[in-house]
Amino acid sequence: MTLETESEIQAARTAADQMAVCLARELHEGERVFHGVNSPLPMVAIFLAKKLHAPGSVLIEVAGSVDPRPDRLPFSTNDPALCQGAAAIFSNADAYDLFARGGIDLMYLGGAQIDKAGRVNMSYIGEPSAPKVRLPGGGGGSVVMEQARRIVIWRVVHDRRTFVEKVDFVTQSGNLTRVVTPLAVMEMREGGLELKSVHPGISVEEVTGRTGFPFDLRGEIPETAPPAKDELVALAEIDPDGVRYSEFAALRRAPR
Amino acid sequence: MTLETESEIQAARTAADQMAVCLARELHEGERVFHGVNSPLPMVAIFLAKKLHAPGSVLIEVAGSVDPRPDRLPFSTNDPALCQGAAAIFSNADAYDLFARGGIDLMYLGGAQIDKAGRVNMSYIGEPSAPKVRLPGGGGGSVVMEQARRIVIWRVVHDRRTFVEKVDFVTQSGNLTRVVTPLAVMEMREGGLELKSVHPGISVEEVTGRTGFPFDLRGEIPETAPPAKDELVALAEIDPDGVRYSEFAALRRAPR
Amino acid sequence: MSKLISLPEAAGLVRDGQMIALGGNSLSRTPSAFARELVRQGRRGLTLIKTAGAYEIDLLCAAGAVAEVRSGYIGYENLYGMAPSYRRGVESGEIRVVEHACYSVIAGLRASAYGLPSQPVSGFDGSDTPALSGFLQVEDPYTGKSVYMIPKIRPDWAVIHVQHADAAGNARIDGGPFEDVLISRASEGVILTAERIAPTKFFEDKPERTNIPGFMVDAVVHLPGGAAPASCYPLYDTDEGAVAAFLEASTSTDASPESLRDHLRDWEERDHRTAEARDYRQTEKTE
Amino acid sequence: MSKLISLPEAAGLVRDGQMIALGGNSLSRTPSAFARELVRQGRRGLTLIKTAGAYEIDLLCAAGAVAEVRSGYIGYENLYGMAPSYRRGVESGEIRVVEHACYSVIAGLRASAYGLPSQPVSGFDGSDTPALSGFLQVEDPYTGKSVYMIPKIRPDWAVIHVQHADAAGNARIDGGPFEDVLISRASEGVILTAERIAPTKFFEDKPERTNIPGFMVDAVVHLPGGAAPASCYPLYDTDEGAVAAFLEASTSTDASPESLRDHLRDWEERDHRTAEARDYRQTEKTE
Repeated sequence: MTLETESEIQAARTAADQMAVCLARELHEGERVFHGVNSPLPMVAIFLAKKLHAPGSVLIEVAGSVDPRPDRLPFSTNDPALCQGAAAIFSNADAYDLFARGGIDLMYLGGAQIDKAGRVNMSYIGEPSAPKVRLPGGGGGSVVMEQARRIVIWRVVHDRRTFVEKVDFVTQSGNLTRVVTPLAVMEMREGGLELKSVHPGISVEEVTGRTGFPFDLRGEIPETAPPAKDELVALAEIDPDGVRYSEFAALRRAPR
Repeated sequence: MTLETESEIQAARTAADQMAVCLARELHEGERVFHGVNSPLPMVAIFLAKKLHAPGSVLIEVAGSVDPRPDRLPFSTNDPALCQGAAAIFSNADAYDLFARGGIDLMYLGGAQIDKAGRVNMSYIGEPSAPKVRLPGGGGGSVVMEQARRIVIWRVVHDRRTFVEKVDFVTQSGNLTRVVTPLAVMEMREGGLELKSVHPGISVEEVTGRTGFPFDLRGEIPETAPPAKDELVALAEIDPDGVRYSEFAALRRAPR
Repeated sequence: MSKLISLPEAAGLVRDGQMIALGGNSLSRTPSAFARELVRQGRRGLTLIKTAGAYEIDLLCAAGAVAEVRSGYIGYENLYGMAPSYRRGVESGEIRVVEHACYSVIAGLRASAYGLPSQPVSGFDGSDTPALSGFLQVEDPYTGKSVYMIPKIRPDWAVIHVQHADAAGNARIDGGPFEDVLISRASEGVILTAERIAPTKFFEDKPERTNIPGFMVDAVVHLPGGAAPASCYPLYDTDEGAVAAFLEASTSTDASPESLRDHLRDWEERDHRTAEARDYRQTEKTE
Repeated sequence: MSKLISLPEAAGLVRDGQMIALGGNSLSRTPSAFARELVRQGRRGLTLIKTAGAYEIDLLCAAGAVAEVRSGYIGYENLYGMAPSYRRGVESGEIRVVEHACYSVIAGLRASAYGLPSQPVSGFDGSDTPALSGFLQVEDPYTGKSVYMIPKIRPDWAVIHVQHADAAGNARIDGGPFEDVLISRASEGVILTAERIAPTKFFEDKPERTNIPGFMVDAVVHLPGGAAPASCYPLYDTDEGAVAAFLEASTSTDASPESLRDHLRDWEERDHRTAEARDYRQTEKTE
C-alpha cells in the first residue's frame, strides 16, 4: 500500500463526509429506501437521514432485514449485524418483488461506468464476449433501476474512466435523479446528466476536467451546501468507526 | 332428518370401511400424497396406509402441514388439529408448487359428476352461464389433476346423477387411475373407466344399473378383497371417532 | 405511530365496489368479524378473492354485498354442505363468478406481487375453466409449449386475521399461513385483525417469524375471537353450533334477511367489545 | 431413516458437469466447506447458480471446477474487491457467463419451482443484459405489454448451509433466508450442511419455522463452522483475515495452484473433523 499524505487523508475524509450528507439529503421522510451489497456510504447516509429529517423512512437492506437498528454500523453492508433490531426479515425475492411492484421510493446504486445519458455499466469493460475486465455484475441493480421511483448513484472515484461518453455495456438505465461523487452532485435533466452543484473547495474546471462527457455550463453552478453542524454531529454519532471512509482508497481499512 | 333403519346404517358402515381400505391400498410406501379440503375418507385412508404398508409415505395436507401426527383425526380435513406433530408447515402455494413440478405421487379427489372418460365436474350442473346448481368449485383439484402422478377419485354416492355419460362442465381431467365408491372400484383403461372389482355383497348388475355409462363386461369382474383383519383393527385404532363414516348421509354426525 | 383503530373504523376503509382478498382458508383463521362489520355498514358491490372460502364469503353473499367472486372453492365441507347464499346469488345471476382453481388465484396474486401483468400457471389443459374465465395462453419462447397466463389480481385490500400483531402492523401467524403472506404482498393495502397486540420487541426477538412487516400494513384492529365462528389455531376451534345455526337460518329462503339481522346482532357485542372482555381463550405465550 | 452422511460422501453426490445452486448470499451463510470438498475431490465442469456470491464461487473458479456461472453479482464487496479467480476465468474464456440480475436468477428458479418452462420478470427494459443472455420476450395477452421470460433454472443440487437440521432433513434458518427456500424448491436434490443436528421435536415444536421440510432433502452433513470463512448468523462473523489471506494468495497469478492446495490443506482438518471438536461458537438454544 502506498503511504498517503496527511492532506490526502484529510481531503478524503472531507469528501466522504460531504458525500454521506449529500446522499442522506436525498432520502425524504416516510420513504422506503433500499441499499444493495457493497454500499457503505449509502448505509451510513440512510441511518443519518433517519436520525435527522427522515425518522419514519423504512430501510429494506440487502440481507433482508426491515428497518434494523444495529448497535454499530458494520463495514460490510451484507453483515448479519444488519439484522439487529429488525422487526421483520425478508427473503431477497421478497425485497425484489417489492421493487417490481413499485414499492421502493429510493435506491442507492453504484456503477463502474456512468455516461451522460445516465446509463450504468457494472458488467464488462470491453466487449462482453472477450472482456478486458469482467466486473462483478449488476446484482439487484440491473433490474431494479427502472423499478425504484428514484435512483441515486454514488461513486467515490470521479474520473474519465468512470464518467464516460458511452458505457461499454448498459447493465441498466432508468429513473436516475442524482449522482454524488467526491467532487460534485450531478442531476439528471432532459438532455442527460448536468452539474447541480460543486462541493466546497472544488472548482468547476476540476470537475469538467475529470468527467468524460460535457456539461451545460451556461448558468451558474452553485456550491454544494457543506455538512451542517447537526449533520456532522449526527454522522459522528451513528458512524463512530468511520464506515463511510472505507470506500476511499486513501482511507481504506486494511483487512486484518 | 329421516330416521335410518338399522340395516341401512350397517350397510353404510360396511361400505365406509371397504372404501377406506380400498383407498389406503392405493398409497404405496415412500410416496408423497395429498388430500384436499372436504376429504374425510382419504384422510383416514392415508393414516391407515401409513400405519400398515406405507409408513414412509409423506402426507401434505391442505392446511399446509407436512406429515402431521394428530392425537385424533378431526372431522374437518381443514382442522388445525392436522398441524399436530408436523415438523413443517407449507403455505398453500408451496403445496401447489410441489404438484406443479411433479412432486406429488398421489392425490385423492372428489367430484360431483364423473364421466366414462374420467372427466370431473366440480363446478356447475347445467349451463355455467345460468347454472341449475352452482357447485363449490374444483378447489385445488382443477389444476392439480393433471399434475399429480396418479389421481384416485372417491365418491360415497354411486348413482346415475354422479356417474354420467358426459359431465356438464369439465372442471378437470387427467391422470385418473381409480374410482372408489360404496359399490365398486373402477379403473381407468384405454377406453375409459371400467369395473375393476365389485365389493362383497354387491352385484355387477347393481353397479351397472346405478352407473350412467356402460362397462365392458366381457371378462369376469372379481370381488373386491374385503377389509382384512389387520386393516379393520388398524382402522378402529386410527379412527375411533368414525370420521370415515361422516361422509355418509345415513351416518352423518349432526352438527352440534 | 400507532395503526390501531376500531373495527368500525377499519371496515370503513373499504369502499363500495372494491376488491378484497380475505385471509385464512375455509373455516380456519377467517376474518369473520370484519366481514360481519362490512355487512353492518351496508357495503355493496364487493369483489371477493379467496382460494377456498366458506362462512365469511357466504355471509357477505347473504347480505347482498357481493358483485363478484374469484375463487377455487366456496363451501363448508361435508359437515355442513354447500354455501347456500353464495349458491343462490350465483344461480340467480346476482353474483358474477370468475371460475378459478386455487392455484390460478395464487397465480393472479403472484402477478400482482411480482409487478407483472399476468403470471403463467402450469396445468389447466383438459379443463373447461380457462375458456369459461377467458384465461389466455402464450407460447413459451424457449420450448414452444403453450402456457396459460392468469391476469393480475390486485385487491384494494387484504384483510387478514392473525394471532399476533403490534401497533406498527408487524404480524405473525401461527399454524398454516395459507395465502396470507401472498395476499399481503399482492394488495394495495392491508388491514389486520389480531387476537393479541404484542410489543414490537416480540417481533424483534424473532424477526424471521414476522410474516407481514409493519410498513405494508394500513390498519390494525385488536379483535380477540375475530375469526369465530371459524377456528383460530391454537386458540380456539370452529364453533360448529354457530356455523350450523347460521346455515340453518340462511337456508330457509323466506326468513333470510331477518335471520341475517339476528345473526349480526348476536355477534355485535363480541365484535365491538373492547379487547379486555374476551370470550375466547387467549394465551400470552411468547414462543 | 437418517440422512446424515459425511462431508466427503455428500460432496461425492455431485457429479462432474452438474448444476449447483449455492445457498447463502455474498459472505453470509455460504456453503464454504462443501465447496472446498468439491475442489478436494477434483470436481469439473460445474454450472454455478447464485444471486450474489463471493468466496465459494471464487474458490471453485480458482480450482478450475467451473464451466458456467449464472449470477447477478460475484465479488467480495469493497473490503476485498473483485473475485480474482472468477474474473480471470471469465476473461480468459475458460468460464462461460450467463449475465443475470439477481431478480432474473430468482425468476429462472421460480420457473423451476412452479413447474413452468419460463417465468416472466419485470424490469430489464433499457438493459443490454437480456440481449446478451438471449432472454426472450412475449407479449402479455391481456395488456399487449412485452415481458421478458427467464428460462427455467433447474439445478441438480441445492447446497445450503443452515443453523439447524435434523437427521430427516428438516431445516431451520436463522436470520435472512436469502434465496435458500426457493433453491430448495427449484432443485432436483437438496444437500444440507448444518451447524447443529437438532432432535425432530425441535421442528415439531415450531413447524412454522421449518424452512425446508425433510422430504425434500437428500443428505445432511453435521458441519459446525461449515460457512467459514464466511459468517453464520448469529454464531460467527466473517473471518476477515482468512478471506484476505485466500485473496492475496489467489491474486498472485504464479503461485495460484500451490496456494490453493495450501488453502485446502489449512481447512481440511476443520472440514473433516467430527462434530464434537468445534472451533466456532455453538449455541444450543431452542428458541
